[in-house]
Amino acid sequence: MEVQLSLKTVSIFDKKLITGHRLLCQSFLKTYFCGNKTTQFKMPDINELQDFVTQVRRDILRQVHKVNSGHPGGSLGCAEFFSVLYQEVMDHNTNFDMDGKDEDLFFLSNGHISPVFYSVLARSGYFPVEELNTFRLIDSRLQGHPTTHEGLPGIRIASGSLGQGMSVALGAAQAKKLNNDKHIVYTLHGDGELQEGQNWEAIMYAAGNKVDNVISTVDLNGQQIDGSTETVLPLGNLKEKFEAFGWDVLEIEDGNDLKQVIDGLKEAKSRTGKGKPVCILMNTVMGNGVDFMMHTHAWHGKAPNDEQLETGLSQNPETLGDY
Amino acid sequence: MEVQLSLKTVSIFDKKLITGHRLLCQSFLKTYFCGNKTTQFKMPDINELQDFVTQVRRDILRQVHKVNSGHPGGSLGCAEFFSVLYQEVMDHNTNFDMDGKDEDLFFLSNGHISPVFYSVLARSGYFPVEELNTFRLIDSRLQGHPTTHEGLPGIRIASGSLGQGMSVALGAAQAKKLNNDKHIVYTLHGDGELQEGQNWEAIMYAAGNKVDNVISTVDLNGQQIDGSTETVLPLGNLKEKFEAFGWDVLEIEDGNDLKQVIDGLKEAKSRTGKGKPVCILMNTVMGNGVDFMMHTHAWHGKAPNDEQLETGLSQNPETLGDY
Amino acid sequence: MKEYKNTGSKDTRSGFGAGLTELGKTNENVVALCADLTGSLKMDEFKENHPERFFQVGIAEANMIGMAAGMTIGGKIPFTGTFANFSTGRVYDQIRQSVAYSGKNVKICASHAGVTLGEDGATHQILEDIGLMKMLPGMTVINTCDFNQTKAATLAIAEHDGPVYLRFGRPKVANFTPEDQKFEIGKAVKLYEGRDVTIIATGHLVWEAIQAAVELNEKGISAEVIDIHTIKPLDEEAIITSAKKTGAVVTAEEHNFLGGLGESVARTLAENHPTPQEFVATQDTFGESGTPAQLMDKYGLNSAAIIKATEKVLKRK
Amino acid sequence: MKEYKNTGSKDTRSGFGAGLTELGKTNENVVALCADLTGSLKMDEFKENHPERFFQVGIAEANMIGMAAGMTIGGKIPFTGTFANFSTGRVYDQIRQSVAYSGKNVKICASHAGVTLGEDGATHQILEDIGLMKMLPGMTVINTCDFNQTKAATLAIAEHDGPVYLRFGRPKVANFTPEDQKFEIGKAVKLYEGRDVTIIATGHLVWEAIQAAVELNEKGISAEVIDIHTIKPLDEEAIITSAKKTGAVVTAEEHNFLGGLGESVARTLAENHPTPQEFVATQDTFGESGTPAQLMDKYGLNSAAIIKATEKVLKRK
Ligand SMILES: Cc1ncc(C[n+]2csc(CCOP(=O)(O)OP(=O)(O)O)c2C)c(N)n1
Ligand SMILES: Cc1ncc(C[n+]2csc(CCOP(=O)(O)OP(=O)(O)O)c2C)c(N)n1
Ligand SMILES: [Mg+2]
Ligand SMILES: [Mg+2]
Repeated sequence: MEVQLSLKTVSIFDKKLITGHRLLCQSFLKTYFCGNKTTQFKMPDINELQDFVTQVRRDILRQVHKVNSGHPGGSLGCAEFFSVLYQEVMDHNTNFDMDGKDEDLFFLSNGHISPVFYSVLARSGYFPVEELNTFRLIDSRLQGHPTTHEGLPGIRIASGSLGQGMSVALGAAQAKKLNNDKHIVYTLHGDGELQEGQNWEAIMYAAGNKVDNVISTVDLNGQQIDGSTETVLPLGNLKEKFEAFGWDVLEIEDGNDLKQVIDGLKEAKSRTGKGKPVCILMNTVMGNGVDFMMHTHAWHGKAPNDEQLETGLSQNPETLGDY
Repeated sequence: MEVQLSLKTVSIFDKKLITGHRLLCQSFLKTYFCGNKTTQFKMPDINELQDFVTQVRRDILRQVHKVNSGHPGGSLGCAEFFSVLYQEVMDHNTNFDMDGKDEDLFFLSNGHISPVFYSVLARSGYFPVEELNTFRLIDSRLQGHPTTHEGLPGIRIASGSLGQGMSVALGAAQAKKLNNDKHIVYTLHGDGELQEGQNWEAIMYAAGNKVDNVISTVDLNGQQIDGSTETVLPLGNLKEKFEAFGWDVLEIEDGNDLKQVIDGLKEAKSRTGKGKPVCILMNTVMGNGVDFMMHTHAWHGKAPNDEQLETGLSQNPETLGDY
Repeated sequence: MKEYKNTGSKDTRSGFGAGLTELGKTNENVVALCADLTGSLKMDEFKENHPERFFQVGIAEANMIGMAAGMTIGGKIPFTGTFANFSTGRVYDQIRQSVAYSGKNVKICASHAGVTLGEDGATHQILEDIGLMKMLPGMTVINTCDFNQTKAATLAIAEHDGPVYLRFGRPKVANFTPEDQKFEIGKAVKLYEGRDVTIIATGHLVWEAIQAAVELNEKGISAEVIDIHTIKPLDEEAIITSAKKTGAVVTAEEHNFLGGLGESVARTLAENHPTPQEFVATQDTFGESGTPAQLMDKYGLNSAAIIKATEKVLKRK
Repeated sequence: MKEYKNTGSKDTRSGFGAGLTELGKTNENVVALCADLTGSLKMDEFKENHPERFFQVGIAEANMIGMAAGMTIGGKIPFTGTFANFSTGRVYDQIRQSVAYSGKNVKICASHAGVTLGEDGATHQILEDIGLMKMLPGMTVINTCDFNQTKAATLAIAEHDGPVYLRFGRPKVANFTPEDQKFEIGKAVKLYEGRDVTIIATGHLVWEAIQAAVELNEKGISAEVIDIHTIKPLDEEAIITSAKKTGAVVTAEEHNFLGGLGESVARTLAENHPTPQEFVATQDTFGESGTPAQLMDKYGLNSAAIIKATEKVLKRK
């Protein structure tokens, strides 16, 4: 069994992590050797990953509940994606360096789903999980939307104002090519976010300039603030759109199924370097994993009250240890 | 023979026009009755129209030459389009009223081709053709890019900063629907201009909201400032793009062939009101009608010198009388 | 000293919503456009009452501004609604060309201005929008201070022919201006007569200025307080007259001290009657996450800051 | 009186082009991005010398700014080039979030600023870009006056770590600053010592200020002339010191008098040493088509206007 590669980014030598990752570390110490950097992935342990995802969901709910503010819906729907990306797919370095040379990069364009980003970054070893307690508080590094401004490790660009992330990623991808760095640049975008025209500028640029070291994933949850994307402004057939714009498109039918996400990202990776930027259309359920939050835009940007939190947490029992 | 409808927008009762339109008026007085407003078009006299186009080309060259500034290339390529639109297709009123109720409207998004717009507006009766002499001069109503700011009849929005015209047209089209006004809103866009993301916001909106009283034409001349669109930023397959975005797309194979332009616009008109916005992809030759200006981006925004002007004019002999 | 009573805290954006609802009933030319923030902008009621006059444009602010400009052609009076950052910085060139330079009768209505937007943080907290909009020729720029004034302003701008930027906010704040007020664009409102210092405040800072004036009064300092809801056209006469009388000015705004109301006042006085002035405003920093109250406090946007600035400027007289 | 000699008229944008060409050779981290205006921006030479470091993004300025921000990740120093309007107003929110707030080392280089853009007219003649950029925390704002200074500034900003807005223009103007100058960001350059009035000019107005000072000298008026190439960070000390000495200030810029250099100076003085000030600038109007010279004349942006303003401010001392 290839064990080296799972949960690879958590360094047990990082003292700050020990407390927060007690359970996590215990669990993988049993099975794994923790390397700091690796390049391939094989046979991840789905149960381990599922535990990770469940804990991430708890983190999302607790962050948002504590400050009665933030965006649980989109965050929950993308818990699997972030977990797979940081735990299984990306070749990245938790010893954070802004330039990110010789590692894969990730840019979150739909910055409002910061709770899932913060949880996964913390639990991957970028900063102490306890810091999730400071989400959206004054003087915190965990701003409402991710930012470089407060020096939080793992963040390479501010986002929040929608539609800008793909352009940034393309710049980073072009810099990688200049640097002869073969690593990949990943991005995530909301589906509603694709209504912003800047995305289409970037989409056109990427194809026209063969930026084939980029994998952009669209969180197709069918929801945005004022309702479903269908009622607000229908996106139509996104596959056709991206293909008409010259991208290589693949779909993940269920972006809340870990195996599908892993396979989808693997497949996407195998399609890089072939002259076309790669797009993943990933169907997710907004609010996934918390029954009353699912399939509705109502929880896009609303925090649960105490009771709702309890319900949500009970549906997602503690696995790796709460912060 | 249906005579009523050709050159229909020139009112011979408008005194200001008499001088400038001497030849024009003479020519159509022979054959036509000049109505001020009409709604259908039938059997336009192609030779008359061709004379109109030739004169428009002269006007373009002379405007740009006089001030040694302006954009002849795109203007020349669109001479047929503008002539057909204002002379044959649009139901419009030269007695200019900003609101434009109960008439067709036209918005020029790629405002830099103002010379063709001004020439056709003037020769259609919106303002005295002599005023073409003031193109780009200080204190003129004929600004470098079309503007409402100086009160020039025929202009309903400023353009020049690219990419904004379709949005404006959609607003006007929605207003028409609110006003139960069945008229059509026409637009023109450069192909390079489509690199601006705002277009794609508008394109998505129009389909999603079934704005089917809009006909947007793209001037597919394959050129922009720094070179061909192919070398600057390839637009790929625009038909596929517009169709993927939910538009009804038709093509004019040769946008410098009057008959094709007439047929194309007629066909487009027949497709309005069917739940989809209509797009015309119109292939043109930049600099058309002036041999040394054709098929190159070099004349996008450069004026001919005296000698070049002579050559250009000699290739386009006076038909309706210079201003 | 006149007492200004808080008749019950309300958010200014609800004043906009109430005004828009009323306009929907009284002016059939009024149409509304929103970029996926209908609830936040309090436009739901208008939308429900007049679905045919409500245009949901999705997350595409540039298209929204262009469409609004186009709708004026055909006689509509479009009110666009989104957060202040996406109402201005995101679409500056669109406003510039299609609205301001084209002279279109568009009302750009912007909520969640300034740091009181709160927890979403700096990407959403624009502190430059007054400056952005005031530089556009022909643009009217209004920043209202409470629910009643925002409602009155919303009604008033529908009557005004020309582009308007109306700026308001997210949190509940004191509602203290008269319910039946007539809103005069470009006319400063004098809240207190005073001798020693002129406090010129706009938006959420007006209530803070009132509190400051009351406290200053107790300390024996007589402050003239001006509610300058219209930043453009600026009521220069009111400013000059008051500065001549008091000889010291404090401006207060929820905005960067660069480019906003403070600099407009400084420019007016430099041209007419140079006067010592202190600037209660953010000091060229981005905002951050936090509660509105915490942020007003941290960034020096409250009555305490106004009092400190007053004491400082008085020493400079 | 020191004589400033025009060593041959050149456009400031060519100074940028020359600087960029040099940077291409000396600093391999420098990359350049352009939005379909390579020739106008004088970036052709860089492009020819370093095709792999030149990025043609097409007519998509928002994408260009985002890409530039992204390229800094990976250690590049991106210089973006397009007209001033499309460099600022078109992409304000993109600069705000992806560059300024994110603290990225992007150099936004903008040609054709102001009315001297000429015949293209108002949609292209931004008169608000200094104001737009100065309001962004962390942004350095530079407006150079001639070819040599622009070239020197281009070299200097590559060494400065942080976002920069560099503004220059289209027409040929006098080239009079030293070829071998060291460009110090944030440091005002005193061109003339004077007693009666301080003329603070930027960009194309610096040469006009020199002409004005010479003429004023003949009339017996001693003008101190400051070339304030950096509007942010502003050399407040130089301004205050000079204003204290002369007691009268004229600011001169090819920009709206609202929001630009003039207001920054007024604010500085209001905070430190209130002084009568006159504003040579456009008076809150859009520009129009015309030759650069005609427009400078019509909009009061020349030495005659500076002299008039000086005479006016002297009466107010
Ligand atoms: C430019 C911009 N416009 C508007 C907003 C406000 N906003 C934040 S999230 C959101 C909806 C995003 O929808 P989607 O991308 O589908 O994300 P989801 O709701 O699915 O998480 C909007 C409109 C914003 N942040 N930025
Ligand atoms: C927003 C914006 N960016 C850049 C420009 C400068 N510009 C004017 S025309 C033009 C090229 C337009 O190409 P296209 O639309 O194909 O028109 P054509 O050259 O064919 O006439 C550019 C880049 C502009 N006017 N507006
Ligand atoms: Mg969504
Ligand atoms: Mg073209």
